[in-house]
Amino acid sequence: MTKKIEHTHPYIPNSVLEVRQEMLRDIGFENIQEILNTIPKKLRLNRSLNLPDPLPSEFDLKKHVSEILSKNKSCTEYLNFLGAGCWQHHVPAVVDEIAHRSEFVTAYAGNTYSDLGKWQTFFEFQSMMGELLEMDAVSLPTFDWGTAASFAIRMASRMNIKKEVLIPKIISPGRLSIIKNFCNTGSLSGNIDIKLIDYDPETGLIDLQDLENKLSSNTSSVYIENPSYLGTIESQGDEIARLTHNNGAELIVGIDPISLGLLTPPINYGGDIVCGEIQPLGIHMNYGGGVGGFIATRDEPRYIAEYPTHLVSITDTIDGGFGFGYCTHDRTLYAVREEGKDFTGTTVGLWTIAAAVYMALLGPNGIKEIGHTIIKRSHYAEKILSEINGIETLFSPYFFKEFVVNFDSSGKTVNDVNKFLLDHKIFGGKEIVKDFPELGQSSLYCVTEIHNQEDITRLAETLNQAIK
Amino acid sequence: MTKKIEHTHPYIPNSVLEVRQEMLRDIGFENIQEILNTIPKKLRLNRSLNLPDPLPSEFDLKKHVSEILSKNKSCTEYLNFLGAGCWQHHVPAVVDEIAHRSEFVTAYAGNTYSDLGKWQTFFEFQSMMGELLEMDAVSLPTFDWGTAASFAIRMASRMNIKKEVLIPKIISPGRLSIIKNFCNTGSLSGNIDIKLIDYDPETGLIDLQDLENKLSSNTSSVYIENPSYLGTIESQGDEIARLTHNNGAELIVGIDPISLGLLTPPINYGGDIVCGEIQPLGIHMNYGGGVGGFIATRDEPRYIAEYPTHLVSITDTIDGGFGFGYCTHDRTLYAVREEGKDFTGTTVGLWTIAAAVYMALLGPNGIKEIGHTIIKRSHYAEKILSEINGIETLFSPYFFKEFVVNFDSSGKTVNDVNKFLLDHKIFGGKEIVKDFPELGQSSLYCVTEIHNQEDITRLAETLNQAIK
Amino acid sequence: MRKYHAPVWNEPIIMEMGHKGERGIAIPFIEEDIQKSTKDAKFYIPNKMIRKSPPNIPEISQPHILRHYLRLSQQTLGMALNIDLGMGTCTMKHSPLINEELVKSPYFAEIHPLQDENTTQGILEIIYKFNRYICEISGMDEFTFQPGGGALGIFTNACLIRKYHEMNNDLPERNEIITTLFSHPADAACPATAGFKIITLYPNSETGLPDIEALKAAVSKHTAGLMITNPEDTGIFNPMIDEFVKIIHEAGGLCAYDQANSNALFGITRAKEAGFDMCHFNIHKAFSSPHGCMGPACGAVGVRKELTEFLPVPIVTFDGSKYHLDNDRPNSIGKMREFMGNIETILRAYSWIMSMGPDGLRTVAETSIININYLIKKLTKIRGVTLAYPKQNIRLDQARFSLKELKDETSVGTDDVARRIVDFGVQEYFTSHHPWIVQEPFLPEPCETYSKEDIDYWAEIIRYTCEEARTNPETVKTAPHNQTIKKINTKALNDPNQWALTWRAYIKKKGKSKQEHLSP
Amino acid sequence: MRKYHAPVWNEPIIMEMGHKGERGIAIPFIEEDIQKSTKDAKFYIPNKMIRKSPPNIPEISQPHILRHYLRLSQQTLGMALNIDLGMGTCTMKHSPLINEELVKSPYFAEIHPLQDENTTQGILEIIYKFNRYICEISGMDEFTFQPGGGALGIFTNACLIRKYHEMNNDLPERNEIITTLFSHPADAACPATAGFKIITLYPNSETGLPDIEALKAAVSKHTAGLMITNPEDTGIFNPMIDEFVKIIHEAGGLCAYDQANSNALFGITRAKEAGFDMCHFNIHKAFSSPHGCMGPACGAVGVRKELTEFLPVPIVTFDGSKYHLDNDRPNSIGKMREFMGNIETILRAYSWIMSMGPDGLRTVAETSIININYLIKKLTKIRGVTLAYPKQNIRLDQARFSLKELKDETSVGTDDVARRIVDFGVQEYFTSHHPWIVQEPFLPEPCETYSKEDIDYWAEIIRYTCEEARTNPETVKTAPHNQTIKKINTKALNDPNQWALTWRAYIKKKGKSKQEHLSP
Ligand SMILES: Cc1ncc(COP(=O)(O)O)c(C=O)c1O
Ligand SMILES: Cc1ncc(COP(=O)(O)O)c(C=O)c1O
Repeated sequence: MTKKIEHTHPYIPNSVLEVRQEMLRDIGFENIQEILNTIPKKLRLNRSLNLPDPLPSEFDLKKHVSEILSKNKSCTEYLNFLGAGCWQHHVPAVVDEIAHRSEFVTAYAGNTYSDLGKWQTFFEFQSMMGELLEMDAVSLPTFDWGTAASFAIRMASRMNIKKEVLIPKIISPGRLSIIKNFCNTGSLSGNIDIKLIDYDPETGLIDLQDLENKLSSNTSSVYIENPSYLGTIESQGDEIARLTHNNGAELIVGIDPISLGLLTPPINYGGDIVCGEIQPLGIHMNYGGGVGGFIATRDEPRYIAEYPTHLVSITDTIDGGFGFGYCTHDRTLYAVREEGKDFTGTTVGLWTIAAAVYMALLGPNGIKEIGHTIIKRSHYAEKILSEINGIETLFSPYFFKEFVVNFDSSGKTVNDVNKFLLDHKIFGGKEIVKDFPELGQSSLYCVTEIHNQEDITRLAETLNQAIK
Repeated sequence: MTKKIEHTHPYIPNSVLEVRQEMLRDIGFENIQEILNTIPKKLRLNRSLNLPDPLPSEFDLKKHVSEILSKNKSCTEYLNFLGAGCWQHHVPAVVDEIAHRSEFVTAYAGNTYSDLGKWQTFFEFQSMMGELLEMDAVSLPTFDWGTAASFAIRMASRMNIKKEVLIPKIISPGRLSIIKNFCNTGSLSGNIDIKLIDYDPETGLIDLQDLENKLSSNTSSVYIENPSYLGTIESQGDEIARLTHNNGAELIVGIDPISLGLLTPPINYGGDIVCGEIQPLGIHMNYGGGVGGFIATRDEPRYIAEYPTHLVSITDTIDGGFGFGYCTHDRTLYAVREEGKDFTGTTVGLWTIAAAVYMALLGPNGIKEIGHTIIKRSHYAEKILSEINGIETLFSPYFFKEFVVNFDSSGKTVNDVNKFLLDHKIFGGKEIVKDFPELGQSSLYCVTEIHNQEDITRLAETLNQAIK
Repeated sequence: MRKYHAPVWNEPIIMEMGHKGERGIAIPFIEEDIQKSTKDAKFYIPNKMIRKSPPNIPEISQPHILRHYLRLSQQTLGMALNIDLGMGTCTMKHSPLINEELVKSPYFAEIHPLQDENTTQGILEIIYKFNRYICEISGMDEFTFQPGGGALGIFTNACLIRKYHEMNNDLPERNEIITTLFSHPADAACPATAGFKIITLYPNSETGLPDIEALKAAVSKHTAGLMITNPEDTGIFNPMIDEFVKIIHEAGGLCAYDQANSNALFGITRAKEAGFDMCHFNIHKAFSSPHGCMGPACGAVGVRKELTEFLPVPIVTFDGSKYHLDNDRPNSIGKMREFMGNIETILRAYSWIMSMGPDGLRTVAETSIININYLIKKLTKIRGVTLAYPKQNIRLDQARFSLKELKDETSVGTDDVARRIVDFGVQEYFTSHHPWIVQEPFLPEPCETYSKEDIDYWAEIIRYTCEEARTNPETVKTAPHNQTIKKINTKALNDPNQWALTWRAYIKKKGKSKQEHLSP
Repeated sequence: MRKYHAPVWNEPIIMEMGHKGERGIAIPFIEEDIQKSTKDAKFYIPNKMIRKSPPNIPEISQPHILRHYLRLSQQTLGMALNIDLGMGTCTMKHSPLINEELVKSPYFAEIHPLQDENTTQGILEIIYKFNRYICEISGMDEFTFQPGGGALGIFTNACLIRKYHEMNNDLPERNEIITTLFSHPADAACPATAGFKIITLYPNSETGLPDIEALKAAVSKHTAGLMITNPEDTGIFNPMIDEFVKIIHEAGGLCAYDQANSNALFGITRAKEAGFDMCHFNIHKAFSSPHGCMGPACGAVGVRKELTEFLPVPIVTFDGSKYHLDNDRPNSIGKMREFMGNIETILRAYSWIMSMGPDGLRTVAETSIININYLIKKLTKIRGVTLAYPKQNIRLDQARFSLKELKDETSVGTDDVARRIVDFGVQEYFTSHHPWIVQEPFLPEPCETYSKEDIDYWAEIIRYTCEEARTNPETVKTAPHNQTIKKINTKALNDPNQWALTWRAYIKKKGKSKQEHLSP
């Protein structure tokens, strides 16, 4: 076809001129300008938008965007050891099939009757998470782990009307920043002070003494992570819980659910509110867009009352079947605006569906086996890296999926090393030098079920060259 | 997990040992061997199959197969000018969405009631093809253009009980080979002789004199193509039809339906049976797996009676709605075995669906516009190639989408040229030296709506170097 | 009316499916070498931290999991399947499939957010350029796409306002955010979460617009800012919006424009001309990124030059040849969400804008305006349906109606009608946000991807149902009838002894499931 | 029984949709340069060949096309959605989604079949290796994957037999192909198309097996070959199959084994041990490539070493480092289908075999055998259902049943039951190929991807329906009731004045459509 501004756009049925005219006439206007005149002139844009000429042809558009995208290097071509809150796991094809079903992709806030499938899938997500966590109340996810942790901390603060949270220093700075935005209202109302707790630089464990020192009658909650941001497994959960509870505070635990085939869920060592990240459960990294945060508690009205997020409950239909609806919807902004518990909104529905399908695919054996594969492969990697002259690995032996690699004795910076790796088509671990200066030239490596022996060997060999 | 032959396979629910045992007991056996013993020992394989160890893990499997596949070079990375019966067109995303719907992908021979959507889509395919062709009867597609042409020739032969078909030499040798397998039963019953008609080496047009000479009372049908295998447009259709009909024979015309926005359908110049290839209508090349052949005629019982393929008819339901079923099913092998008209079977259902969606997306304007884009771009390519010293283009100006490029005066072989192009990430045209020796060192180039000016310029520049 | 019936599969809860020993997928095995040269897993886990009993999730083979979720998907009435124009404030528009193809590309889906920027030049280019385009669309100077939804975008704006006043040492004095009742509830709830006191202006009962006099009365030295939607959830454009802004500015506050639903505004009116300091767009609405059963989403936040220093980090910059991630912004509020946000929505929106161009975008806006006013024409002819607020006023993208007359006449209210229309294959409509000061409200939004016939048909469903409310009210009240399930018991949802958020809770509260156990 | 209702969208025929001026997609525009430096399109088309009036296909915007076909897809009961075990001879098994991902890869989907073999080493490797695996599975020496379906595979075998005798100068004398009534109809129709006379052996009414004495009587110097399915469409394995082969061989004929449905045979019994010269497999059945609403498919044809010279070209060869396309085979029968065939099916089958390994394949076979015999146990307990032929015999993959008793008792026959069971969300079962010498037949095949519960439930549907045939026969006879449409008028399908294969024909024959024109 020849290039002309096509009046009819494939996405806009009523862009057909005759139809527009007919509809305009029906509503009593000669032309669109007459309508627009109802907007004051000074508020109107008196020129065309200065945007590129369109590519109405789908082929041209696809070519244009694909060519830009192909400037990226993906983790399918490069060997990737970055994790740090967004992890490369295998996404089963069945998950993709379901998460790409047009029905799910294009549904939204539809209710009980028209979107039953969505509601049931959400309930199944909550139910399977409940089993992983051994907890009876699980909410629909929120934006990410950081938001989930923030909401959990605010829930605790509303419950016990205290205004301080203790957080270990061994936390993702990004996540901490989010928590600050949510908790530190500064001199405005509702501020929750954040106090950081030391960790043992040998083991990554929380410094119980420091915790005990900082716990007080002001403490609303203690927030820990397990595994921690640096991959370490916290074994003092029961002790932390005891101290926390003795102070009348809530223990909040953030976790990576893919560890739960091997690691005991926080409720078993005293976690009151559990939150964490669902991205490992069958969601592509999507340049970080794959994240989503869950929150879970015991099924007690005092907890339920404080959730800001949607809670899907099963209920009966008049003919004895199952149906679903929102539990205690009156908590939310939708019912009571600023009186609602914090806020919720459009979050990560499609990822919730993906995670449900993923959990169903894994089952109890799969979740255990994937934990095994991850822990064995990551410890194998840690082992062979630690054998390289100039490399030290920290926090061994208690870590899951991620571990810290230190290059101090090699004289190289993480930057140097990562540049070298990049030239060899490897994304090295996340540099943590600025965030954890106490750990020197260190880097956080992530090894999952997708890294086979060959990959790990290739990493070791390339690192070996890198630090020469 | 550790490697052990997992007894339970994700695809096989009843591979669970306990379930198998229970079912075996239910049917009165101790173990599976007892059942297998009912097959005589000498017929049984007394060893394990000698096949590679499995990759039960989906991730490992995907990695394994993807690594092999990535040894291919695709037409998305390379610039492709190969056509010759399988053409690179843009496949709209909506087509892919529909053609990948699990419902369509996994349905089969289901009937009127459970598979209504499939039936309706098939009817819509036939209906839209009918409009493109201006013909009232269209069948479900068969395997490919070659089979469709073969069936058309056999239909004609059954109708007029004559045993000779005339075919122009300007035909794909592959297609001709298929026709031979279907028509040349040799000394067995039902043989249809194939006589080849000359074409004009200047224009690609059929040699009417030769046609007239070879037409006789034995001639059952004349089969021509428009555009021809070499892209030429046959303008003598009406004359050919007149000669054919005067001899009491049927005129069969094979076409590329994507030309029908510009080219008049064969019925307008006397085509009786029309066949051709649906692959251009929204079907990926799939290494040649994307092809499918259609057949169409007037809606006359004598034609209908001779179709070997399925014909979907619309009909009414008892409550006044629409339904669908097979028209004159008793023609087919399914009803009457060897008494059926040739045979049909599983053919290209999913491609039929894709083609239906594609035609609906294009509409009457799109089909015309795509024709325009193709003819202008291919003639532009022909023009700038013809301006290169050492290159001649044949059959200008009447061709559509494909044209012949001759390298005789350059002193290079097509082989040399294509090798050079390949080194520059271009798939040059199909070599036709062996198949059309009369055309010298020639090659068939295909230019579609996906080739923009930049692509064509790149081809011309690279060719220029190639023949230096 | 067309005959319709929803698919009814009557699927069990997945917790009741499958059989011990079945599995849905196999996990990569551990190589012998690794097996041997590492210790037993329990060596790497502190004893107390070892899970004792496996989680009680079901064991199901792959074909059955696939079947279950395919069936559940069919039982979900996505926009792509229906005339989804009843969902006001949601802009349920066609999400082009080509954009879905693009986000599935490994060049996007398999990118780690922490990759070296040299290896993400493609996606950075998309983000950067889209940032320029959306700046042009709004008149703002810089955007962040980090907020993963509209509400988080609004919260971000609240944090920016907080930061601004903090930097000016104006906190805690400036602790009040003014909003309007017909602004989205997030415009009240999010600043409240950020620590602000909320003052809500009520609509004038004639015009439906917030009263400028009330605003004047509300501002003070405590005013931190205004967070306002326009058009509000009535579809009525506030023509004095610039006056509102001026009043707030004069009081020392900042103004945040909630443009979540900007579908009727493209190329017509912008935040800049109205004087706003900041705004947000819902990329998952007007910009065509699909809604995905409630996300992933993006509340893109844009600000005037003076406020860019406060935006979350990182910001994508361009030095003329390369794109960079700028993290070095000392006055930034930091992170609102991990990494860069849901960039999949930006990739789609970029592609959508490129398919539209300036004229196309304007056609989007104009068509939404024509569509809603055409629908108003149709609906107001129906006995029982009234348009809230002035009849003569044009609506821009949506309109609030009332079924009070119908309710008074028939006792059938808006909840009943919403539940009945699903029997005709359309999504339940959105009644309205609370409180319902327009009684028995409903709020359709026929955006540009619906045809005239779609609108006619949808209006016909409303007409039919209103008629039925008179002739056969019980049918409406007991609806739905042709849907996947029948009416539910809603009381249980708020009763601690009955609600159940997980299957394990349900089992505890009710004993074993009442459904027959028929797993297929 | 679980409550079920099919989706009912009541979609119009697409020919009635849309509106003049709408469009579903835009086509790449022609660059100005090209526009200028070429002539008008009509210059390149001989005058007589220019189309005068545009084709009368509808004009529809993209969202509506998408919606229409999504709805039609929902109205299609694919295997993935239901317990599709009623479709005997079809092996309706789970098609793993991972394989669908692989065929969508541009490294497959965007490969041109004529590319230089150096650029298709990946797919050639898959073809070559799969060829070796399927040779091992069958005992044959070389395969072609060119035939695009089972019937075309059988036709290929017929052409190979023809070629073989032609090379031996045995034509036209050897002009008879012997088959059996319970072999697939293609085993009769395809050799007939190839020019052969067909001799059909009927089953022994006791054993259900073809009579070896009849075979002996049938062979002669005219015998060109045997084309036989085993197990036939009864599921009964012919234990004398090697004797059959011997008799044909002694008469100078070749033997082609129809192993389209080989699901119960993997690792258990092979064409080679039975002495066959050639065989074919339906890759779209036992090898898990999905059925795709009737294709794309593959009838993989394998032959003994002596016959490989006749196979279609090209054949993929391997020189130890590279794969090649061997076209230089002077005695080849040439092409059965354009290019290489539907290699997408081979790619999936390769992946499927790799996921299974030898033990997995054997589990497939064993499970199919257990499943069918378990189903027989269930079904034969139902009053009105009988198993055709010896009760005590094991069936391998499927079994033929008869509802003659039910029909005699209730006048409800197999067609009625087939039409009724769709009301319970399962696919209509396959009755049987014609002629129905087993009266009122049906032919289920519960392959390995169904669970015990699936089989129980399916048997329960049959039991329920048979019971209903007695208590409420009209319900069965007027079925379906919960499906997308009601019973159709089948007479029209064979009446030239009523059938309509296109909308244009329908309009001509019936005048304008009777459906209300409601496009949404
Ligand atoms: C005007 C307005 N603001 C904010 C929001 C909140 O957006 P989200 O649902 O993405 O949190 C909405 C969503 O409906 C809206 O319409
Ligand atoms: C035994 C047998 N042979 C041949 C065929 C024909 O296969 P297709 O449908 O692929 O042509 C079938 C298909 O049902 C079959 O079961």
